[in-house]
Amino acid sequence: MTAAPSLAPAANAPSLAVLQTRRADTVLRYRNAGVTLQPHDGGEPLRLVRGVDLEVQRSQVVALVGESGSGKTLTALSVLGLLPGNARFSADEALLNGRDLRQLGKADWRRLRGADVGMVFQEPLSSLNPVLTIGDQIEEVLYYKRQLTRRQRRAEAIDLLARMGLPRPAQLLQDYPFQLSGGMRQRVMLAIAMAGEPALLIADEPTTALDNTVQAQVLELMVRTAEQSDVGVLLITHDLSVVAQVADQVHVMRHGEMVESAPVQQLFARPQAAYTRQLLALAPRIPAVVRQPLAEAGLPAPQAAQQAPAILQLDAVSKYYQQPRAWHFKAQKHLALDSVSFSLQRGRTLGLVGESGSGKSSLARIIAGLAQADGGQLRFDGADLSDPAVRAGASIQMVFQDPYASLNPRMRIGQLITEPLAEQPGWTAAQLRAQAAQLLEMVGLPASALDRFAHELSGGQRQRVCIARALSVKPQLLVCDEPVSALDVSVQAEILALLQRLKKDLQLSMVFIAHGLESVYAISDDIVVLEKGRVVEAGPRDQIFGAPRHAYTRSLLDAMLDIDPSRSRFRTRPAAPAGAALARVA
Amino acid sequence: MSGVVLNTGTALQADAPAVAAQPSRLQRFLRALWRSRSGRFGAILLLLILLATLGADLLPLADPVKRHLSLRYLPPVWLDKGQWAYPLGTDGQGRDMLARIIYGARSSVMVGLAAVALSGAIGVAIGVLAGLRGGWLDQVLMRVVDAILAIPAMLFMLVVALVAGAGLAPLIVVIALTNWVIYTRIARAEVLRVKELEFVAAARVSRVRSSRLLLRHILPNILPALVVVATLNIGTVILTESSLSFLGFGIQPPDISWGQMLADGRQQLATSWWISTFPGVALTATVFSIILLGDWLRDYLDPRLP
Amino acid sequence: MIFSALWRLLLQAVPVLFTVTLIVFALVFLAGDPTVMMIPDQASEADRLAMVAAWGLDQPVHLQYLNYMRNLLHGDFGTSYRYGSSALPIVLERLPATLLLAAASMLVAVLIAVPAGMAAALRRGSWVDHAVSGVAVLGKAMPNFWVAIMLILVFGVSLRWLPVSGSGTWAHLVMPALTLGTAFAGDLAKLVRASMLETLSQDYMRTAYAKGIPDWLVIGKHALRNAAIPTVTMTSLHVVALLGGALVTETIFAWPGLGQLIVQAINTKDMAVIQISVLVITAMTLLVNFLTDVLYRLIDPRMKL
Amino acid sequence: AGSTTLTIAQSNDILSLDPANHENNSTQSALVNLYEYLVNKEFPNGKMVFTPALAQSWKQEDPRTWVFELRSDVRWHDGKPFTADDVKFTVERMKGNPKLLSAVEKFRSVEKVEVLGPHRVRLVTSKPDPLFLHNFVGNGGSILPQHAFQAAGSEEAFFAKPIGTGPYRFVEWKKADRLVLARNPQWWGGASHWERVVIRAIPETATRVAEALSGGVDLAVNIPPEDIGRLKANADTGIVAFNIARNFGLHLRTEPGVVTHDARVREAIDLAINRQELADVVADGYATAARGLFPPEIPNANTRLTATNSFNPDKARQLIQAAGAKGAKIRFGSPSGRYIKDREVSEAIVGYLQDVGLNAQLEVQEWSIYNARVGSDSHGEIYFWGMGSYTDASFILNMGSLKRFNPHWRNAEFERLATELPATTGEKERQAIIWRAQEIITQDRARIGVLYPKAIYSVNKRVQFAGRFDEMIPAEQVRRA
Ligand SMILES: Nc1ncnc2c1ncn2[C@@H]1O[C@H](COP(=O)(O)OP(=O)(O)OP(=O)(O)O)[C@@H](O)[C@H]1O
Ligand SMILES: Nc1ncnc2c1ncn2[C@@H]1O[C@H](COP(=O)(O)OP(=O)(O)OP(=O)(O)O)[C@@H](O)[C@H]1O
Ligand SMILES: [Mg+2]
Ligand SMILES: [Mg+2]
Repeated sequence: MTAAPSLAPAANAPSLAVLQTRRADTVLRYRNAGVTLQPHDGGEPLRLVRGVDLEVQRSQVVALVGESGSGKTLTALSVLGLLPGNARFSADEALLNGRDLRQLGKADWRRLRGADVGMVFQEPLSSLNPVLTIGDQIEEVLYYKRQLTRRQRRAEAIDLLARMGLPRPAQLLQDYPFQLSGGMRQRVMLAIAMAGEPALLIADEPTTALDNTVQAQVLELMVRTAEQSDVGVLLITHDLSVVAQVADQVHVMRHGEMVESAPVQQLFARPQAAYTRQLLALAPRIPAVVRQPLAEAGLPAPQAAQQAPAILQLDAVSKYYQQPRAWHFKAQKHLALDSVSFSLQRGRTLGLVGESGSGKSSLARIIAGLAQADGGQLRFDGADLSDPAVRAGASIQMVFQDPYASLNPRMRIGQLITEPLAEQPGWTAAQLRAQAAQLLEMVGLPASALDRFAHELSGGQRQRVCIARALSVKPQLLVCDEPVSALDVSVQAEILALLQRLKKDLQLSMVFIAHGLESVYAISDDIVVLEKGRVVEAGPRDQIFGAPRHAYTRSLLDAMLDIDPSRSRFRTRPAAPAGAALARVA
Repeated sequence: MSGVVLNTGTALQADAPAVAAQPSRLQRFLRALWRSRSGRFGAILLLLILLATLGADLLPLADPVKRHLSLRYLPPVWLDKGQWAYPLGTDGQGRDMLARIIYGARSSVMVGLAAVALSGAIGVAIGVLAGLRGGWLDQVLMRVVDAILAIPAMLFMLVVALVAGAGLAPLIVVIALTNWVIYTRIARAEVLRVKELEFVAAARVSRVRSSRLLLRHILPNILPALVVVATLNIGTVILTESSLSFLGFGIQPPDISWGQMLADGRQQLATSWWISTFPGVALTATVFSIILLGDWLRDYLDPRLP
Repeated sequence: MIFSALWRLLLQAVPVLFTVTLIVFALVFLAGDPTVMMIPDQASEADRLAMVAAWGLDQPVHLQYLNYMRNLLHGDFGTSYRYGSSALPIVLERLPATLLLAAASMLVAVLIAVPAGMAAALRRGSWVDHAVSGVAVLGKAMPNFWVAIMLILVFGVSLRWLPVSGSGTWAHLVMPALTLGTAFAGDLAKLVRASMLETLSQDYMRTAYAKGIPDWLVIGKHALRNAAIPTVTMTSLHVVALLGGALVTETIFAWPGLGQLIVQAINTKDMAVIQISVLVITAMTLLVNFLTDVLYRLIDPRMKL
Repeated sequence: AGSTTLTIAQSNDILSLDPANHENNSTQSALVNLYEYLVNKEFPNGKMVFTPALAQSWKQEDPRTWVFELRSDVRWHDGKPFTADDVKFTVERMKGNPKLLSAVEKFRSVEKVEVLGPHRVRLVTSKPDPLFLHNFVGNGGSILPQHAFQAAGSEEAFFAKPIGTGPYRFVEWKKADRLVLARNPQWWGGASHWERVVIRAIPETATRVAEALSGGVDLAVNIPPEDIGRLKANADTGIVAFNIARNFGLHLRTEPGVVTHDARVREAIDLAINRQELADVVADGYATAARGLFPPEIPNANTRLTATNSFNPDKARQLIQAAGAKGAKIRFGSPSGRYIKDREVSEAIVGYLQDVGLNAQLEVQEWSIYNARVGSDSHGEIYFWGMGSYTDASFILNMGSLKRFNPHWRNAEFERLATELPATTGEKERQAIIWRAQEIITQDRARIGVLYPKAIYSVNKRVQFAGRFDEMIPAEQVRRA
């Protein structure tokens, strides 16, 4: 399928129109805004952002989408006056809460930040100060923006955290960011941004780094906060399903320019710009049919896998990690994998899913021989892998999550991809080079890449190099640990297609790990679901996706976001948002 | 399958011309060096010092060890009683300061380079071994390093000088004997860092031999950090020589070194300031230039900086 | 974790201290007969041999070492050849002066380097930055004893503001602390600058600015604390280096620290004093390292002990 | 420093408060204020004489027996009286402890000590000892209190807070920093002159000079000649320079196989040295040129060994030519900074040797290594030595010491003289033997004297001090100006 499935008619278009007419409620308005950057080495000034028109109103969620590097973050930073020192902002009109942003002094900016606009930054862990307590980081805003007394500050901070749905808010004040999970951190960020009671909330990729489940929680919270506190939200993301779920109005950016602006339904239904259409087409998705109960969809009941020989068999594999504790001599043992058993048949692909920390990477490393299991048995083609001779003979290769990190920055691509071969006797340099060129061709890279270094390639190209290297020794089993999650949507699609093709051509068996369920769906034959190191469910893909039996699997699947704006799970005003909005205004 | 569009076309062709225009590594290095103001300054200064050192015999200089007892404590030429024949004056034995400073550069620079090379080689080898092997060997080696750090260099100096006599070579050996631990620590830490990097894991999965792992993957990636430390260390070692001279353990006459001149002349700092000040300036300038270069190198080798 | 850190400290201390005694013993043995340095010109070879026998230096070397270690384990730290009295008090007596100087020079360095490094980082590329870098490198490149004598000539002799040498009052501490402190301040300022720059480029700094709180708070609280870890590391290395005594500076300012003692002991091959000094330094070093770890933990809750 | 405090800057730390357990002149120069001798040595008109101290008088009953009459008005710093028992204790302590450094020179000939009365003591020697009185002066000669040792329990405890009979009491010793002494109001010589005496250790010469200039110390020892101008120009300071019991000399190898085995080469070396220039230029006039091994103040020093006309480079060149040693390599060992101008003198001598056609090469060593080389006989053809603190020129005939410094030199006449000397009692005969011995060793050039250096002290104008030949600094002899 090529386009989004059955879009509902643009039911709330009129309501949005109403919203847009209420000019008094406009929190942010940009007309023909641009950002110019003067490079340090004295080159030509770069026009990074230009001709941006933007309008955000109270209670409205406006999405800014676009590929990486298209200027989304810069646009957001310009609202807070936090552009890099060598960047200049220009606009025909730039109003925030009635204030002209073009004429602010240092002190004005300071007053405005936190009070008129709050911002949630991209990476939740790195955006919180690691050495200050959560309480400290919230209360300083309360002190400087709202002049609360010490006692009031504490009460208000607890209240804020509670409103963000965080458990034990009073204790949380004493905690440090590293003690919180990603989702909790993101909620704390939100609490900080909201502490100054801003009129505009800017959220820059607030969920990219998060799990499906956590992502859903955070989005929900944001939309809820915006509605309850009457705040305008500028949401920056490149994930179209997020946009579909929460945005009212969408702006698409590319190469620093606005290529399309439209209400959300309209954009998904009738994308005007070619780029928007391309984005929509590339977004990985699961056929809508699968998401319905199997019986409804009229699919055959799940069947047992065919009886092909197992290439990889895991039998009660366990893994412990040591965790040191204060005031104790002995480290605590932490069970990362708890009797994991499954088998992979030759020529098939096994998708390994589970939330963050469920043990997926640990398992991958054990299979690849980078770590030792503390219990259980692994068999490769029937032979015990704990036998060094078997391990040495087993042709298993691995593709890592971060292609850049897994390529030695000081070796040329040609050397890198034939390195496994160079270990085998009988290869001359010329043969190796020819082989390298052939491998590159196979993964769709030109021979000119042979003499480059990894940093001279793009992310997608690097991941292709990794795949080529893994394939150079013609492995029987390929382990891919999150091979696409660090990549752009369009590149993701490329790599998945490549893997798909190679698998067919080379008769590969594969273990494929990802937290994007869409990509797992696209590539796997069988699925194993891990929760806290334990296998909770395993079976053929369509059975798992179509008829999940375990509650955990169901919750994972439920947290997937639909790329259909009409099926928003977050908007409380799906049918008659106009009424709700009007009621508030009145 | 659905939803995934096959798109194997890449943008490689688009940026291919950029590859053709890529300058060589050396060119890039020199260009970057020239662009940095402090790097350029340090490089030129050091080059001048090295040239003067190597070409000392070609220069029209007085004999640096020839005494002229009648011409003792002659001030530099721009002061009263200065003479053109001795542009930087003479010392307490009536020897030409300029010649001594230029010849003295040899031992000082030599000590710096040789001691750093020697201790670097020993230290890196041991550090890499400790870092790669880990376990009890690592523990033993690191405890020895701790011990060496606590033992005063003077003690080594005394023993080596007794066994081998004083002179340039024993001095280099001694400095190396106490200095290698710095490299061991850094090399070990770097190995521990690098060996956890994903490309090493990738090489492991590819069943790369351990010698190859070491030579191709680990060493090249720990080297930049070590090179930077080494440049900065050269300056420190040159200063160490002067401190040892102060204690009477440095390079001894008839060899000349800045440290020795500086230490000898310190008594006359109030009466004939030039005897100690000019070697001090030479030494400071050399160390200064090396530090500037080292700083620049650190920035240059840091991949995060453009 | 505190327990295991302490335990680890002990576990490390024993082998290190043992290795130290062994190496020092071997070195002092190789350095030759100490009686040569002790006896007067008038003495004959027979006199010297009598002294060798009196000190037990005629025994085989391994027996000497075993003997030494046995005494050590019984709490007898040996007798100084030079002073003719127990070595331990001789060494411990010097410790306060050494620690005082180390602490004072550390204070000088921190007081100079932290503001200078911060100013340089905050005004990266400005004249302040260049000035700080230049002075820092210069401070490092100038030999200590040259600086020390210049300080004496200026502040002691010409201006007569400070006593030239010796110990006893705070005024006596100023010049030695300045000599050592400024030499280290250069390195430290550059480190503060670098870690400050690193910190300033972190995402959480943008968050701090986005809060609209005063700049001094952003710098003083959010940035400085994060930049503190490398600063603490380097400062503790500096203190450790000074524990061995700042030989040159001590000699010039006639400061009665460990450095002078060790040099004299080495020159006279005073085995017991060398051994104890090195043992004390090693123990102090391990202690400083431990305290540094604790400090890390206080600064940064993520640090493991 | 208040006007009643005397501050003295020495160039090294006091080594010990035990007067019998150090071999260090500056330590003793401080301890003379705390402890006293039975007799003192003085050098009026350049001649040594013994003067009474704790002993009022002494007489020799026979060649082996000496009786001392002690002062009866002397009290220890704790108020207890000084008696003959203390003398006996001091002597016997030394004989019973081979670890005491002074044991190698003091009281070796003493056979027994008899207390004849509270203030009278008799000592009997095993054989006649013409140098007997020297035992009671200098390192190890200081009399120690028997009762206080017993009360303290151990030597270490006593020396933690020692007492003596001297003009100043012990207050505090901070090692490597200062020794503080205070006035002894009960001193038998009358109340002492200074309220407080502070003796500081300032090893760095530049610092010592700076302290003198800034008025931080009243008296500073070991001033290099270059700084004299500055000290004189300064309003508050002046200098004193005086002869001391030291000489700079060269020790030459004589054994077969080395180039200096040839007597002609050794003579050439002697002739090549321009001692006058060394004294006048290198030492800035603060030394006396001489070929002798003892300055004339030392009893039995051979005053005929002067430097007059000793410099003859032409003859030296001829001798070298004749010996076929032109261009021969000569290694010349020198310490650096141990003695004033030691290295400069050595550098100059190496230059002279080069001038006459020898390929002389300087080998400078740090002191402890240098000293160890003397002990292990591993210096090159020549090494430089600054000998000092001897009491009598008969020291030259001390065969034990000779073995250490010139292990390979043999001379039958010299060895005969060495055996004859102990049996010789007559003043004249002794002098003849000792003078001859000095002649032999310098003529054979096993040792060649070069200079008698002077000591230079900086003296603040508020005090007066002339300096002493034995380099002691009794605070009582330093007076307010
Ligand atoms: N400080 C800076 N100096 C130079 N170039 C910059 C700077 N900040 C951003 N840019 C450039 O400006 C462009 C837009 O950057 P911006 O961060 O706004 O992109 P983005 O749309 O947020 O991308 P992403 O989705 O990857 O976060 C990019 O090409 C980026 O390289
Ligand atoms: N080297 C290690 N030391 C200690 N604990 C570890 C180590 N590696 C992983 N763990 C722990 O083991 C558990 C499983 O980690 P693993 O990396 O396998 O998870 P994952 O499923 O790959 O998660 P993600 O999706 O975040 O990559 C986690 O709780 C993790 O904290
Ligand atoms: Mg961005
Ligand atoms: Mg993982």
